[in-house]
Amino acid sequence: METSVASAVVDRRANPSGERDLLERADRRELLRYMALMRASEERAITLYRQGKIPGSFYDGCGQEAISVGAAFALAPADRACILHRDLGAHLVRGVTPDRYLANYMGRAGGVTGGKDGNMHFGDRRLGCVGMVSMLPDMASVACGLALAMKMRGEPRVAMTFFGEGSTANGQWHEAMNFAGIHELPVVFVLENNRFAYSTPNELEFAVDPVERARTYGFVGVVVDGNDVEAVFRAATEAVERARSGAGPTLIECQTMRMHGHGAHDDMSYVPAEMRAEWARRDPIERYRSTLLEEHGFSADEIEEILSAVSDEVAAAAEKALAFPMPEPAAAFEGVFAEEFEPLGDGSAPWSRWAHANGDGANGGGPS
Amino acid sequence: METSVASAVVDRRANPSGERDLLERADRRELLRYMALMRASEERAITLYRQGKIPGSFYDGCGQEAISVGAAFALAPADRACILHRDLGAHLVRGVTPDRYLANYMGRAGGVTGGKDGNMHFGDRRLGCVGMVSMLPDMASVACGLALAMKMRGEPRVAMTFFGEGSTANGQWHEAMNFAGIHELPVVFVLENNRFAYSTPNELEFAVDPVERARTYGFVGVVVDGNDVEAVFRAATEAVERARSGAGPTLIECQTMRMHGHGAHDDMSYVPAEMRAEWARRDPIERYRSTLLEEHGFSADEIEEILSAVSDEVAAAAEKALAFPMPEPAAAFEGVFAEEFEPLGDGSAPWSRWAHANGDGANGGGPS
Amino acid sequence: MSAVETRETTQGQGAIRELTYLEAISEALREEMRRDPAVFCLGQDIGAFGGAFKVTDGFYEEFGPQRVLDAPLAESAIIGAAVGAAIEGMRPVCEMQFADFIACGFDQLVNVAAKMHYRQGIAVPMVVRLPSGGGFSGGPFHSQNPEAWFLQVPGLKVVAPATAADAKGLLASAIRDSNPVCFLEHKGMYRSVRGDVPEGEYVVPLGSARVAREGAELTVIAYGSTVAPALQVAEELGEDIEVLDLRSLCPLDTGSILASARKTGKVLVAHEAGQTCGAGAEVAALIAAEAFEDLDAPVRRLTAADVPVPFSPPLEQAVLPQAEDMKEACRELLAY
Amino acid sequence: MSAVETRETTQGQGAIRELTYLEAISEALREEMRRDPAVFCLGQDIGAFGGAFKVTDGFYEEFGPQRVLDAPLAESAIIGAAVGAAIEGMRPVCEMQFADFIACGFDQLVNVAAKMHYRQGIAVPMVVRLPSGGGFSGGPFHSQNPEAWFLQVPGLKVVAPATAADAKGLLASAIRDSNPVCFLEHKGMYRSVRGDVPEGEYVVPLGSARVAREGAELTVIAYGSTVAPALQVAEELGEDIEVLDLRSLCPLDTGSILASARKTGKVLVAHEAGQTCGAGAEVAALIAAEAFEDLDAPVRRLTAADVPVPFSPPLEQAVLPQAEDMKEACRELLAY
Ligand SMILES: Cc1ncc(C[n+]2csc(CCOP(=O)(O)OP(=O)(O)O)c2C)c(N)n1
Ligand SMILES: Cc1ncc(C[n+]2csc(CCOP(=O)(O)OP(=O)(O)O)c2C)c(N)n1
Ligand SMILES: [Mg+2]
Ligand SMILES: [Mg+2]
Repeated sequence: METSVASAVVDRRANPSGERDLLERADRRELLRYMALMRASEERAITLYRQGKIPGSFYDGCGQEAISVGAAFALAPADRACILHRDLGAHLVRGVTPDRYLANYMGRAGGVTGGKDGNMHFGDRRLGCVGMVSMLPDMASVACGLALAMKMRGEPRVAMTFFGEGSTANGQWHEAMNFAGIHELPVVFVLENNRFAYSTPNELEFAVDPVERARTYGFVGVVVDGNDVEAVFRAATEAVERARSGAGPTLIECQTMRMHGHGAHDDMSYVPAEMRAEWARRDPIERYRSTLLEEHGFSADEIEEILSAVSDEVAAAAEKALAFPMPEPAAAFEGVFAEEFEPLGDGSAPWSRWAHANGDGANGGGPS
Repeated sequence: METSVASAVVDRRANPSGERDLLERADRRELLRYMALMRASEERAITLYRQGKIPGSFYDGCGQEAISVGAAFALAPADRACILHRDLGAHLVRGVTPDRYLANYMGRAGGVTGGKDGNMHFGDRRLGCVGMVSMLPDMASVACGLALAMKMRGEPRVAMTFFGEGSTANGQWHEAMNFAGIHELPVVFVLENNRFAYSTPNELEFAVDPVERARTYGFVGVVVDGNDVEAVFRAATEAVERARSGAGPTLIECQTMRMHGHGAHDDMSYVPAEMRAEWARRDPIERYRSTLLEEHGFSADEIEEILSAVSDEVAAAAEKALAFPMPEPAAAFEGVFAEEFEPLGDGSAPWSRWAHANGDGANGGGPS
Repeated sequence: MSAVETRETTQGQGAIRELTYLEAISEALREEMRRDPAVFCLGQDIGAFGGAFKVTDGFYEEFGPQRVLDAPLAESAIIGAAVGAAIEGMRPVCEMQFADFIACGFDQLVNVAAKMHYRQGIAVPMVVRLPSGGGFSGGPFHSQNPEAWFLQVPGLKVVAPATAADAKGLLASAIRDSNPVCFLEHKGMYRSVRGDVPEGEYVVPLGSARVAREGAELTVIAYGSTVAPALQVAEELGEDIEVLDLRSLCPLDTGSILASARKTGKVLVAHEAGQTCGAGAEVAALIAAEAFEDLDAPVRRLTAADVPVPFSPPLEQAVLPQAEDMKEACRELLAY
Repeated sequence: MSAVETRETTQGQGAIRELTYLEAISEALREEMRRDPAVFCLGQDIGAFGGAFKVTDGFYEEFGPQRVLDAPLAESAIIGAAVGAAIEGMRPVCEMQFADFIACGFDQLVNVAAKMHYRQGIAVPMVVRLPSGGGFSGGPFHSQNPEAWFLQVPGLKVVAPATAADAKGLLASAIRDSNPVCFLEHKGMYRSVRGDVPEGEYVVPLGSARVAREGAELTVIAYGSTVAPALQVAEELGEDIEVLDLRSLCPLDTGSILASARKTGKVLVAHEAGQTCGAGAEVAALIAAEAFEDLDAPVRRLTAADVPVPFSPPLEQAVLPQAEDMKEACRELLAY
């Protein structure tokens, strides 16, 4: 093991995008676990929503787990992320625990925003994340700004952000892409084409697949199967390495499908039944489970153990979240202005590479 | 002549973009005349500016005359135009007289906006034009809206608008292009790449020439020599015919150079001398003058006569403009709100085609 | 309130039915589209889906995709295209999926649409529908009341109905107006507010406030979501309180405002939007300047706190003006 | 004014020189960039060209292209990138080529920058420089005073200096502040306003108004371009008029405002921006509510007319508040 690990490490350095394997067995375990954790956490949240314990509206990323998990898995601790509303997996990978996610949905004091904001409008600053705003895709320019700061200071760090295909119709998207291209910023744009923007199908959002535009902004655009977590991870790793090495941005289009309504209130009546059925067969978690069984020598028991550990974790998280108090009304009047500046903290980076990479600067050498 | 004209007309119908000649001798006269009229009017305006008769700032399109003249020359009376700040020629072609242009710059009651707005921020609604706003390139979406109305009503009419290459970096540009592509709107986008946005060179505006993007919005993008008035006219005619026939938008990039400062206050110190010299050799008016002499059998006298008529016209226009009174202060408080809706009028369409085309619906069959 | 509504609706021709605020908006829009082929809708998910709040439910089937246009996620293009279409003789009605998103089309609204007629004499007959307001844990981005931004912009008309009848009558007027009109429809009232609405042609002119309750001791000036609480508070206090529902913020019915202020000498201005530079600031400043001699107490304002609207219920309730706060403010003024 | 300036500048360390308003802004920016490597500028044509108004003239040579970043024609990207860079520890100073163009980056400013700390506890230390105001035939798109929009948005600080010393001191404070600050610099004052400014470190705290002239009979509350005319009018009338220069609109120095209003009992609020829901509405409403008992006359406002700022000189003069109008308003109030 030692040697193989060592050589694996070398391989990763030498040829991050090459044929040799970027992932160790433990990494694959984690990829499955994070996807399952996202699925289970969101399913638990839906139940809480149905029970009336979640105020406002509810959004999830069912069917898209491979994207946020696979992409975020490529990040180093000192990298930064602006995570969107279908991407709970990325929050989990960076270190947000399900209890704080559920608590945020319930508006509890223990939620990531302490009740100030709700549903997926959060990001844990102590984990290197800047929470999304609703206006889409405004975080794309913010990610460019994070990357600009890194570039100005000559830090080998990367900013990653996500957006849906519908958001690419917005001018904010264009301004961010164009700006990133001009300055060759170390930023990775993950485009989740889940076929719909709320009820609006691709053909009413754009005439040509937006990934085609990457080239016209001066950087690489790639398309991957968004339901294949390792494919997403490989594309993200290449993009992150490209950014870290100073070779500029990448736009990764992940082809997928939104398997739930836009929000819990949406019955998706506008989606053809065949389309749903076809994509159901491509469920990213089921697929990865088979991959692990068939190609990576995982046993059914091992996988069962992973999944049951996940459900135990989520059950405990729900208990914990429900135990959090609601915030004190007085808190509503605090925090409009900052008294002082405090830098973001670094996020978790579960990919085994970083364990091996300690101190070699691959964590970006940024604040940690 | 009659027959040749007749056949010419037939040719134009049959094959607008083909090898056969779209232009009659009189048209060529007009193309030269409008370019010269734009040049002379702007030179006169600069003098007025230097004399302190023009308040605020001053902008012109010196060196870009072939673009606004050549593009607008392709329009039918019922077509609509949103004309930008380098495009006096398009206003002249649509029927704005130089005295009203000069008066607008001087803030006189006789100016197109009656003093409400200044410099190039005007458009004569009675001539089918919607004047530009400063925010660039906002008129692109407005032109899409004009085109959308035409399409909804099934009218064979076209909207044309202009913008500089710098404006393509703005989100408004992207939203307009994307919207036009989705709905295949009858709109023609004329992109004037004059190498600079104020002092900012192309390489700081975008990483890839924006004309490349047309395809990614689902329509045609073409590049023409923006200092060749007939080349611009041919490209515009093709684009207008394409739009009129329901085949959607076109983005025409006209390669040119801004030969004066961004405004009269700008000495262009940021432009390399060789670059200026090189483009000076490509002056669109000088070039067309030689073309007419060498290829179209115009005599030197004839051209002199055209040009001296132009300077007489401008001299008279300046007199007239200077005779207009300043507006009454009371006018400042009028017109914030409209009492009733009034449709735009149609513009002049000096291209001989329209004289021949009367009643054949080629004028768009719109309100006239 | 119903008494007032009855007086209102007698202006209409058709029979009276009770509708929700949302049904009234829908009806006005549908009837205007039937009446005038130039009227069309433009917005995200308004077509086959019928809109995020179902205001255009069934429109796609009745009017087809051309007149119920599903727009891409691009507010500037929506407003800008509406401006162009309006200039060409159409009457676009844009829907912002939430009022908050007007910030994304702000430039087209304030610089292109609003200034068009003043600068060029070109009328821009368009309506921007703005589902606004909070109270249901919409959070900072789905609860905003942006009217004050518009009021600072000459050339925009701004209306904010508080009843189902006004929702119908004001939307009809807005669509027929020759100017850009910002139509604020409070999401919290969509289904909670119901009232008598006449069938068919029913128009409420822009620029006229409505005395929702007559009184002589104190005037509560409200609009949108604060009108119903004002009426309730007046009833509960059993005092001689007048409630003036502004309905239009621009044009502002300064005559009715000053008449009521002079009559009662005591005024509370109440709205859900934040306080600083809100509509209430303008109304209070107007009264303080023009009715100075007739005031028996300082003009008070009851508004949201100047913070983003938070998500969690206890926080949101602390921030948004509550009926109890209004009752307290009325008591203080009456006792002044 | 100079008397007051002298008092002001004695707070500074360095020697006193006379600078123009524009030179003072430039100096503050240059000194902050020298002091703190995290400070950088972002805007159109600010690099080699030195900016449309030459505020960053020579910066490119001193600090290089990285810290004096020529931005594309994309205000949303400018504000958005500044937000991101600020969060990563930089201190971006964005220049809008004209304040009017903030409408094009509005969403990033009001929804992303302003709400960031409240929602997530993430500080966004950035400045947006806004060359604002009219008076030189800039027309409807180069003359706007957009401060009221910002004042309706919790989370934005807003300052508008009226003197060269304050321009330097307030910009230094804005850059050192941990929040988004909208810095309104009036184009008409760039070269027309000069005054004593201390060399080196000179900081004027945000949120404190300045008594530009002491008086007991009437208070003229002004900021930005209306301060100098107010002082001039006070001199010309030879009356006991106090002039309060707000300097900061958010935080607003309500203490100084109310103290002065209570002292004189008569207040004129004057600004160049339009009247409806302007900063003057807020100040007037505040005084009417809090100083009611001490008022001897109605609080008056002198502002631009609620129309777009027209281009032609006679029209523009009719629309923008003039010193003569101010004199007249003061006379009326004194005689009240
Ligand atoms: C600027 C803006 N306009 C409108 C909305 C309302 N809205 C919320 S989600 C959504 C659809 C987004 O589609 P897409 O970008 O494909 O992301 P998805 O939800 O499919 O992951 C819309 C229109 C918004 N959030 N932002
Ligand atoms: C949204 C916006 N931001 C900034 C400006 C200020 N400005 C006026 S002209 C100009 C440069 C425009 O360059 P380009 O689009 O290439 O047109 P050109 O003047 O070169 O014809 C700029 C930045 C503006 N008009 N609009
Ligand atoms: Mg989508
Ligand atoms: Mg240019």
